[in-house]
Amino acid sequence: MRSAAAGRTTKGTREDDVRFNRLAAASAAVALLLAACGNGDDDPGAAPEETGTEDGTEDGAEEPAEADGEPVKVGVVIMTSGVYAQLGEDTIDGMELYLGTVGNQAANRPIELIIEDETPDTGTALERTRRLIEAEEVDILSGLISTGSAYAVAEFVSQSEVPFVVANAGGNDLARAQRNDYIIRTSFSNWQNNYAVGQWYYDNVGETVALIASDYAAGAEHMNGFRESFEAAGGEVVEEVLTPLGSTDFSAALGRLGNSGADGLYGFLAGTDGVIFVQQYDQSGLRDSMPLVASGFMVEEDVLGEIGEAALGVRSGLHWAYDLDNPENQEFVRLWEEEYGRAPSVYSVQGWDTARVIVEAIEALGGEIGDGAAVIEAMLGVSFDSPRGSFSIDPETHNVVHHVYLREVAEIDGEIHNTVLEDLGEFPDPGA
Amino acid sequence: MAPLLQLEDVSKHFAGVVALDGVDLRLEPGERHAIIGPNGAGKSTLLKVISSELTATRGRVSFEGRDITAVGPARIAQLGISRTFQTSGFFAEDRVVENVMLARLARADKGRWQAWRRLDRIAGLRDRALETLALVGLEHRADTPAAALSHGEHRQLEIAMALAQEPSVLLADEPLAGLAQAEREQIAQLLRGLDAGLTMIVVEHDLEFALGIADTTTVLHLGKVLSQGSPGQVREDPEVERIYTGGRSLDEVKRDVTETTAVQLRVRGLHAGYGQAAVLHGIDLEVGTGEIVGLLGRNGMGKSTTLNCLMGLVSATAGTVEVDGTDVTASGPLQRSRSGLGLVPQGRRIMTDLSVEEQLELGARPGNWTLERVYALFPNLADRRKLIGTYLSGGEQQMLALGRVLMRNPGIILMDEPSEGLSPLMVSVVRDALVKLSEQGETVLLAEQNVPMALSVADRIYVIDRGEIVFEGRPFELRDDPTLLRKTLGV
Amino acid sequence: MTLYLSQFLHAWAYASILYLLALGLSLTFGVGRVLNLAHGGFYMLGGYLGYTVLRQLDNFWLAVLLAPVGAMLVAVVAERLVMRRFYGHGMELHQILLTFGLAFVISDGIRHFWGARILTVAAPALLGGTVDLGLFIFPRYRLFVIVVGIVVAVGLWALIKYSAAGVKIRAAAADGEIAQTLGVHTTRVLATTFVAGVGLAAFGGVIASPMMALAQGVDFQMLIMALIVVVIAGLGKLETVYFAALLVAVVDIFGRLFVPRAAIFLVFALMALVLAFRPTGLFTPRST
Amino acid sequence: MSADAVSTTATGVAGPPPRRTGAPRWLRPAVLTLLVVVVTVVPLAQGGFTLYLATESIVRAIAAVGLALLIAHAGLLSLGHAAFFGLAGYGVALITMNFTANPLITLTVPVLLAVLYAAITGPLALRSHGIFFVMLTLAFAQVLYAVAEQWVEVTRGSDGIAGIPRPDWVNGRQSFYVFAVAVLVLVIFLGNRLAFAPVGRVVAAARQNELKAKAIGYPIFAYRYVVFLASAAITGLGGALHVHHRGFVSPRELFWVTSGILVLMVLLGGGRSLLGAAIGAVAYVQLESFFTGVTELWEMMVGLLLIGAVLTNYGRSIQTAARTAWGRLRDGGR
Repeated sequence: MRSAAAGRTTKGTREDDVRFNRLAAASAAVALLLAACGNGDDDPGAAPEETGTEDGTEDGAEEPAEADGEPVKVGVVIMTSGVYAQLGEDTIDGMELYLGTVGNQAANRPIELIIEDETPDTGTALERTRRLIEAEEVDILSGLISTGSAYAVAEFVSQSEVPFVVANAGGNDLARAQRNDYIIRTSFSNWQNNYAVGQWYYDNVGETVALIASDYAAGAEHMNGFRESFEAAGGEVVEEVLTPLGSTDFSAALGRLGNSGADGLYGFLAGTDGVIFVQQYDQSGLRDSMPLVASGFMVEEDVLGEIGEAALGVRSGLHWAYDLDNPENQEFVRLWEEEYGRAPSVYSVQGWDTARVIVEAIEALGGEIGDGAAVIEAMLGVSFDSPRGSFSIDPETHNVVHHVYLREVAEIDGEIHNTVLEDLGEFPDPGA
Repeated sequence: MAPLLQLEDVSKHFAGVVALDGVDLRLEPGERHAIIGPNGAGKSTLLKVISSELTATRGRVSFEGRDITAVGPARIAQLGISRTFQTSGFFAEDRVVENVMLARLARADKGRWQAWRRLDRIAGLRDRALETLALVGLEHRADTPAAALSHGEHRQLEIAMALAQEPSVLLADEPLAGLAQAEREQIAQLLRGLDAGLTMIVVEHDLEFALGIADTTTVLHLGKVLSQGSPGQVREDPEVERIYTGGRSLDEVKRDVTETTAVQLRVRGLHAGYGQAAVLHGIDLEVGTGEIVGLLGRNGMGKSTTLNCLMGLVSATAGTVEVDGTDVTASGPLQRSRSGLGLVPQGRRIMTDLSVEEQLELGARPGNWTLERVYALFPNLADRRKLIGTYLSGGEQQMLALGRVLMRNPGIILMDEPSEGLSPLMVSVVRDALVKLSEQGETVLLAEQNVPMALSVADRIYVIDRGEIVFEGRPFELRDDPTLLRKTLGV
Repeated sequence: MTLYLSQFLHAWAYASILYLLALGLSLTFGVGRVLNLAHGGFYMLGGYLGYTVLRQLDNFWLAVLLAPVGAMLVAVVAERLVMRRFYGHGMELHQILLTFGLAFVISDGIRHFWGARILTVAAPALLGGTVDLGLFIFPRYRLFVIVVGIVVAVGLWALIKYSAAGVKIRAAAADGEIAQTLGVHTTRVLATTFVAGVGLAAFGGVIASPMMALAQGVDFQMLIMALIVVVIAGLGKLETVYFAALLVAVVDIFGRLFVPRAAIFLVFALMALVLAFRPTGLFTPRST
Repeated sequence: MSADAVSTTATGVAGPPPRRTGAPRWLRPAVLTLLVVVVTVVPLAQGGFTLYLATESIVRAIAAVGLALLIAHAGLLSLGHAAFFGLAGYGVALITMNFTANPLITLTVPVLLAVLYAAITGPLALRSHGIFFVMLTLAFAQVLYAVAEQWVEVTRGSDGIAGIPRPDWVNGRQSFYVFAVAVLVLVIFLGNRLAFAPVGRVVAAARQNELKAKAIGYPIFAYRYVVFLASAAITGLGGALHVHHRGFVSPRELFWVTSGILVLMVLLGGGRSLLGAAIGAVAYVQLESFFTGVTELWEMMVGLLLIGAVLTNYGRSIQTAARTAWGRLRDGGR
């Protein structure tokens, strides 16, 4: 697929013999099934035989793999396909970029990434996670773009007591109701970045706002994070539009927003929806009367290219920006661009930080990572200066504490990027 | 006391077409009734109305005094009226005995909703089914899949299924249609031999058989009851003669056919059929340039199959078809139509959504037949050129069907039952058109059951009976041989 | 009031896209009795091909021209290799399964070649921006789309009604067998309409791309909408498709305006009702 | 037609399987019991991910068997069985989260839900034939999908409901697996009882010749309705266990792709028998878990499998099923 990390190749071979057996098994199953429908008996009970035989072969083959304990196996369940494949790719590249800087090892133990496709389907994500933990027996688990999947995986992970570093999924509950002893989050909580913007909007845009969000949990969390601080500041929400995920036509929504007569718009729409929305917003002519302020992900580097000119002038709050002015970031951007020849995104940074947290925790434990709880303890202790500024994990919520920046989409020497307008300060998630 | 089955002023209309018109019928218990009449007389429609597969547009059907006009087929069977189908009605995948078991179970008051015990484990069911099979002489085939039976055996199976329901009335729809001679005898035997107490309605083209088995008879013509009475009376009735022979016997067109015309269509040992049912058992015939050749025969004897097979719509299982000396046996309808064959199909098959003119021009090929000349031949079409074809009357549709073939300037025109379901007037119109064609020197193979009509225009005649050519000769030879007429054509 | 007006225009533009999509679907079914579940896939393929052409040659009109051609090539292959064996009666359910499989293949193929990234296409310069319609301002491109829809509708209607090809198509649809005996190459007509249908879908895809971004899942999403339109119009009927598309679009857009969550539900309910009580289509009298 | 009919009868679907020459009567039952035992024991011995995948296979096999009952015997192709699968799933989720985790409830009520939905939509769908039946079932499933996506308060929208508490009898993965196998065996057994009892034979007869089936006095609609409900119930049961097994549910369970995959499972199994469908399902889950590992083009694989299944006229039987289904349409449509 792309630049092969030492880790992934080994994983390749290991996977292969498992695969092979499974292939054999599968084909056996098919053969058997062909035979079966040849004489189409309907006697009950013979069906399950398939499972038995082929799972037998498969697992039998895995026994020898268990023996070696040397390399640290880090399982990464993340989108490598589907709409959010780009997010996954940036995250992985970010991790590998950092690991590269420390020679793919920590406390003299080689670090081996085993990557599984999260896919938009939570069921698959859960299945892959199980495979990593039960078949690959990874020491540390990381990744997860989708909050839905994160929630689904959380319960199972805590049973198996494998430390789990969430590299993106921002659902608030991971730091609150679903807060979990074996899980930390290095990315953000949906509440964090939006809460930060509410006050700023009131001071700089206007006293009324029309909200728009994708109609799903995260959408609501983004919207409400903003609403909380905005209303606290004395602002008024005059219109609120929820659009189904995967909408391709926002003319109806824009119609209502336009009619609301608010001073401006604040919104979060996921993935495709965001791209389409910003473009149609641009076409709708609302731009002049109603400036758009967005949750940072809606205009992040991964989609910016596609939105194009239409995004210019859109302001948003996020915990990182391309031209963020600190030495770590400049170093990071330089490394990234010469490694991958494209602009990094906030997901790259999250990948980088995630890897760094893992490495430093292993270092802190001197490589003794047998006890999941201990690993999590070590991670809570980690803090450093990240491309996103000061970085630490709140021991209460297990959620990252970082600065949020107000950015504006602008043209930086011919390319469209987010440029920092203002540092809104440091924001932890309040937790439950 | 009320009759077992009674029809009062029953009429059925399909989108304007009157299939049945004020039919009355009384059946006493044990009576055996035959319904006869030429094609399009509405015989099958009548059965469908009685078995409630179709609902009468007007009138009332009553059974044992209670109205069953619109109770639906399932209920009818429940009441004890069973029916055999014109085309095979059985469950191909199931074994013979199971077909009968299902039929029997349908009338059983309990067990039809069994969801636990296997069908073949239901006490006594199989034995009773085997008994019924024995009645029709199929017991030895009990465990073969129904699909594997021969055509004749399928009929036996169907009758067995009907009998298994212990019906009080049995409706037999053309039980002999498409059977080979030996099979016909067998089925006829079987039906005659049935329990005398069983009330029966038989629809059949084979007059001998129908009149032979029946106590009473109804003659239908164009949906109306022409006459009712004993077979004897019907035999003598000149009216019946007339409708079978299509009205005033038309005066023959005197033409001297030059014996030495090149053979344009040559058919050798043609075999064909549908699935299990072999219909053609080796047809040989020739059509010379400029000839009008009549292919006569009763229904289900293979006239249409022959023509469809010549056109390539039905594929031949054996034999060859040559057009102008080139073998076209292997080619499909498209190629054949290009090599000069043109079909005026049975039932016209006029296309929906195409105007008259569009249908005429659809396949137009340069030649001496042009739009103008077709319109000249059929003025009605000229008046209705912009009308959608299916809105035309039956006669006009026939003209259109012929016209669109003429526009292709075909070498040979295959005409399938052009007079079917037309009023005597229209028949003569069609016939006059044929005369004009022959004057134009067109080559025509005309399949007809309207004997006089065919005799009056044809230069030569083939008579097809049960898939074989049983007579070849000049019209007068046939006309002067009443025994042959009656035997092969049932007139 | 102006809101409703502008919303109606938007609905109309949306309807025009749906129309292009549904038209091909209905055509293929009307003539070949093929219910092409891969139609959405071809729509999407058109969009992506258009995107590539635009990137390579930087000419929107070339994209509009070439993308359908590309998609039709794929269709020809599919038709030759697969569909052709399954024309005629008794094959409808096969067709459904085949095209269903084809849909999977196309959508995954697209993901493979173009990646999962969201792609967008800019409207050509002279159609970009907005026009002031007095009461409200409206994207110029969407007006263009409405016009395209009307042009295609009229054009195709004329083609079917008056051209020789149109007559052949209707003949093949009415009675393929007899059409053959009258010298119409039915199989070729079926193949051509199948491919033409795909062409229309792909065309719709390119035309739509400046309006809606290109992304995974659009294919099934649009297919469902098109299915609904076709069903409401009456399977295989061409005259009514345009109005059905308009109806669906209006229900959808205004549904989203007032009851955003129930919108999809409304549309489906509409289809279910039509299917259940007027299977021959909303605009056609009950056939006896 | 007849040719196929013969061949399919040769597959023994239409009647008791043809005697294999020389095979002693006791052999087959013996072998079967042996297999069941093996199947139950081996994954248990392996445990871990194997057991997980095995359970997944079995549970989805149950759902496939439900659909097979409809396709194989009634000859009705439903592209909307995801409705029953997912509806029951959501039932489990909502009940366990809000009311009780008592298996008696969490297994029965959801199935009842599925049956209820079938009871409502069935009459509408069964009114129509062939393509229309396919599209109606599809539509009704998509309606539920839309609801699940939109009604965020209850269904949590596209995130789905995660972290569904799993009662002990589920959490003990071994016990749950054994339970699932037992259910599958039971379902295939009961399904076949139904299929080869008069009710099943009548719908099968109607599949071959609806007109005749009516003419000999069977109220076909009613019979089809019954089988439709049974089919929905079984698929629902599968869906319920599926959610018990995974501990979460999402709208995807209601998406038509899910329906399509169910159909594929049945086709992979030859499209003519419940046992076949079960095997097809197991094979599918294995194939998926294999292919998704080696290639990102899994959906393409699914598509090619579907096409292949039809092209190669897989087990030949699909063809007759589809054809007779359509043939019925043409006769009945008049």
